Formats: sequence, structure tokens, C-alpha cells
Amino acid sequence: MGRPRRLTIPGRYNKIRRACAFVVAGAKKAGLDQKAIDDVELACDEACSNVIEHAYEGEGRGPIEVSWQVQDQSFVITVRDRGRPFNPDGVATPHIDPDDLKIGGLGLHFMRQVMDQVSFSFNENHGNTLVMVKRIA
Amino acid sequence: MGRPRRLTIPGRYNKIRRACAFVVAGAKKAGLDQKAIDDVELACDEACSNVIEHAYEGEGRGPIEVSWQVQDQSFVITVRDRGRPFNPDGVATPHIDPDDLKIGGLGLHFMRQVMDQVSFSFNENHGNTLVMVKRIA
Amino acid sequence: MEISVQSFKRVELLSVSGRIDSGTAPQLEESLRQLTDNGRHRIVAELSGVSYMSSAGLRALVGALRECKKHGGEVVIATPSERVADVLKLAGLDAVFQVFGDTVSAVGSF
Amino acid sequence: MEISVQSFKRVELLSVSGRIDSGTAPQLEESLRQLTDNGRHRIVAELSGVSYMSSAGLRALVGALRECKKHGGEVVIATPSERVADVLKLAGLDAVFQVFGDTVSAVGSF
Ligand SMILES: Nc1ncnc2c1ncn2[C@@H]1O[C@H](COP(=O)(O)OP(=O)(O)O)[C@@H](O)[C@H]1O
Ligand SMILES: Nc1ncnc2c1ncn2[C@@H]1O[C@H](COP(=O)(O)OP(=O)(O)O)[C@@H](O)[C@H]1O
Repeated sequence: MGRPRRLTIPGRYNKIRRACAFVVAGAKKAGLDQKAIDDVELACDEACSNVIEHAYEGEGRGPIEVSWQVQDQSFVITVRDRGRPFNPDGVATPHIDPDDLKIGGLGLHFMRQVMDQVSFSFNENHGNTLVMVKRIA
Repeated sequence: MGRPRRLTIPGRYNKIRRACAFVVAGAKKAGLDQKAIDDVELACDEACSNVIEHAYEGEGRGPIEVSWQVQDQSFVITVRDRGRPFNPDGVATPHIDPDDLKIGGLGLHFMRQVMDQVSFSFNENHGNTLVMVKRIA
Repeated sequence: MEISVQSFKRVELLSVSGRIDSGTAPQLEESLRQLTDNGRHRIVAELSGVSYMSSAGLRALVGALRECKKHGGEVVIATPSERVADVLKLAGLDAVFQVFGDTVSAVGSF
Repeated sequence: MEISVQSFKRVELLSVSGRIDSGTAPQLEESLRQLTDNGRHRIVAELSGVSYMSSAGLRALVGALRECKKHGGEVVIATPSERVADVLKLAGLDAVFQVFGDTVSAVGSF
């Protein structure tokens, strides 16, 4: 248990690194092992990148709020933005055709693979909220 | 000054290494620096190789006697064989034509380059005698 | 992220180090595009010094691979760091890229 | 003397270590001849581990160089040890062979 720690960054790709460092520092404090810390870093990066690319549809359109807390033996990351509503249910798992080599959908796939739970919600007052949970081994 | 140390090896290419080790050990005792020791090793190797190839015209045709001594601030190597007489005066310096790439005459060239004096003599009783001198710096 | 490019007779060796994420991947894309725009379609991506790579980095590499393959070339990966190897595997791209444990073999593969 | 050969698509990488003298040079000659007999005329001789080389070693290398050049190929030298570099220079062969400070560049030179 612990109260959430919060960091707000501008919605720019070169600021995401800061959000990742903030979450990684939290994961270290929470006692995650190195592999889990790497996972949490990747998930945070992919989440923030998607917010800029898909929710805001570009850089400099709004802030991203990242927070972490320890809850019930889990490390919980929350990512909030004020961009367009997103429901990921329709997003297919990624498919890479070696001949075609179109690539897409990796970001969500990574988040789902490396975290134990990933859930999106939209609320008119708070915008999009993404919650990602990593169990502490 | 010092009395000569002597080693006799069979005239086989794979025995030359032993003669070189013997001369290198002497050069170390005599206080030559590493570059000079390397030079002496190369000269001894080329001399013995030539004896087998040119004086005996093949392996297993006769022995090679190698000796070293320190004389007048010089390290002196003597190589003796009982093969056909050799007078190197007619041997031209090596020439490598980059287009033709025939290569020959490197052995004598190396001996002359790395040693301070190289002299051949023939005597009916003792056979060929090669004396090579390296000044001790 | 640092990128250096060494041009050999038939092969380009692009060495990347540091962090490849959505902030830096555009530079990687640009470096790769410069090579392919110049007709250089045999590329070794040497990734031993990469401390972190996200899907943005993979997209850059796959884009270049597609372009090179179109022209009978290839992008191969040499000496991936553990982090890079993990992410390649997570994406299922370890089966799409040829991966070499040493750079000599990667350059020699062309 | 130890010889190992790694075959790449277009290039053979022949790594030699130990002593190359008139006793061992015939094995080096034999290894090189096996390559050229098989139509492999692009050869990198990696000589970082060579502790000693006499004119017999140079003769083997020059013989292979001649044979490779005849077929539009080349023998290049990678990472010569100090001892090898000294002897190449003494023979004036440093101008005849292409010499590379790293093996990747040597393989890439073809
Ligand atoms: N935060 C988001 N807001 C809106 N749409 C999103 C968001 N994240 C993902 N998407 C949608 O889901 C798709 C898959 O996303 P992702 O797996 O990250 O792959 P990519 O971004 O490479 O297309 C995106 O193409 C986009 O349409
Ligand atoms: N010890 C020797 N006895 C007889 N002939 C020799 C001897 N050393 C050298 N020669 C002759 O001198 C030539 C040049 O010798 P060298 O410089 O060692 O080159 P290579 O042996 O490669 O021809 C030889 O080809 C040979 O004809």
C-alpha cells in the first residue's frame, strides 16, 4: 500500500524518457527485480507514445499524467490524457507478414505481454485512463 | 667475451625452432633488447632454412651446427653445415613485382637487414660457415 | 542514441548505441533512409550498445528491411544486446531478421 | 601453428595463430591451396595471433595472393600482430598486401 506518486509531462516524444525514469525509480523502490523493472519501463514508454500518436494525434497537444503506486503486492501504473477516447477492444493482435513486412499493433501487444493487467477507461471529466498492473514476485 | 655455446640439430625444418630457441636464450643472457632478440631469432631461422633448402637440397641430408658467443660488445651467431659450397655474392636483392608476385631472395635479405654483419665462407674440412653479428646496443 | 555508419564495398555497417525509443527512432529511420536512398540495400545493424529499444525502434528497422528486400537486399542484426534480443523476441521478429552473434559474420553474410 | 577457416558467402576468413616458419608454412600453404582449388579467391588472413613469421610464411601468403589475383580475387591481411607487421615491412610487402586494422573492414573490403 502507498499513496500514488505523480508526474505530469508535456505530450512530446522526447519527454517520455522522463516519465519512464520516474516509473523505473518507483519500481526499484517497490523491490521489483531487474526483468520486471525493464518490463515496466517498456510498458510506460509504449503507453505514453500511443497517447501522443493516437490520442492527441501529434506532439504538443496536451499533457500526460503518469503515476505509480504499490497496491496488494502489485506495482500499478496509471497513465492519463485528455485526448480522444480510446477503446482497445477492437485492436487486433499484431501480425507481421515476413513478405509484406507491414508492422503495427506492437505497442499494445508489448504492454499486454509484459504487464499482468492492462485496462483502458474513458470518463468525460478525467479523459482516458490506462491502468497497468505488474505483480511483485 | 665468452666461450661459444654450441647446439647441433638434424637438418629438418621442424628442428629449426629448437636452434632458434637456443640462440634466443643466449641473446637474452647477453642482454639484447627485445627487438634485437627478435632480429636474431629471424636471422637464425632464415639461415637454417636456407641450409636445408639450398645447401643440403632437402631434409635429412645432414646436421646443422649453431653456436653463439659474445665478443667485443657483439652477439655472434655461427651456422655450419656440410652441404654444397655457397657464395652469396651473386645473389641479387629481392624484388617483388606486384603484378608478377614471384618472390625469392627474402631469406638473405632479412639476414642482412636485421644483422649488422653477415659473412659466408667455405672450407673443405669444415664445410660452410656463416657468421652473423649483432652489436649489443 | 548515437549512430555511426561505416561503408564497405557492398555493405553498410550501422552501429547504434544508447536508447532507441519514440523520441530517438526518427533519427534512426533517417539514417536508414539515407542509406537506402543512396541505393545501399545491404545493411548490418550493429546493436551491441543499445541499452533500450521500444516498438518505435523495431518499426524503423522493419521499415528499412522492407525497403532493402524490395531491392534484393537485406537488413541483418549483429550482436544484439540482451535488451534488444528480448524485444525482438517479444515482437516475434527474431524469426524475421537474420541475427548474428558477431559482426564479422554479419558483414560476411552478404 | 593453428589454422581455422570460417566460410562466408563470398569471403573466406582464415585465422592463423602461433608460429609460421619453414616447419609450419607448408600447412598454411596447404590450407590456402584448398581454398583456391575450391574456387574461393577472396581470402582474409587474420594474423593477430601470429607470434612469429619468417619469409616462409610470406612466401605462402604471396603464392596465394598471386593465385587469387589471377582469378580476380585477393588475399588481404587483417589485424597483423606487431611481429607480422615488422616482417611485412622488412620484405616491402606492406605495399603489396591490403592490410586492415580490424577484421570487419577486411571482410567488408570484398
Ligand atoms: N492511447 C490510444 N488512443 C487512441 N488510440 C490508440 C491508443 N493506443 C492505441 N490506439 C489504437 O490502437 C492501434 C494499435 O496500437 P499499437 O499497438 O500501439 O500499435 P501502433 O501504434 O504501432 O499502431 C493504433 O493503431 C491505434 O489506432
Ligand atoms: N645456405 C645456402 N647454400 C646454398 N645456396 C644458398 C644458401 N642460401 C641461399 N642460397 C641461394 O641464394 C638464393 C637466395 O636465397 P634466399 O634469400 O634465402 O631466398 P630463397 O631461399 O627464397 O630463394 C637461393 O635461391 C639460393 O640459390
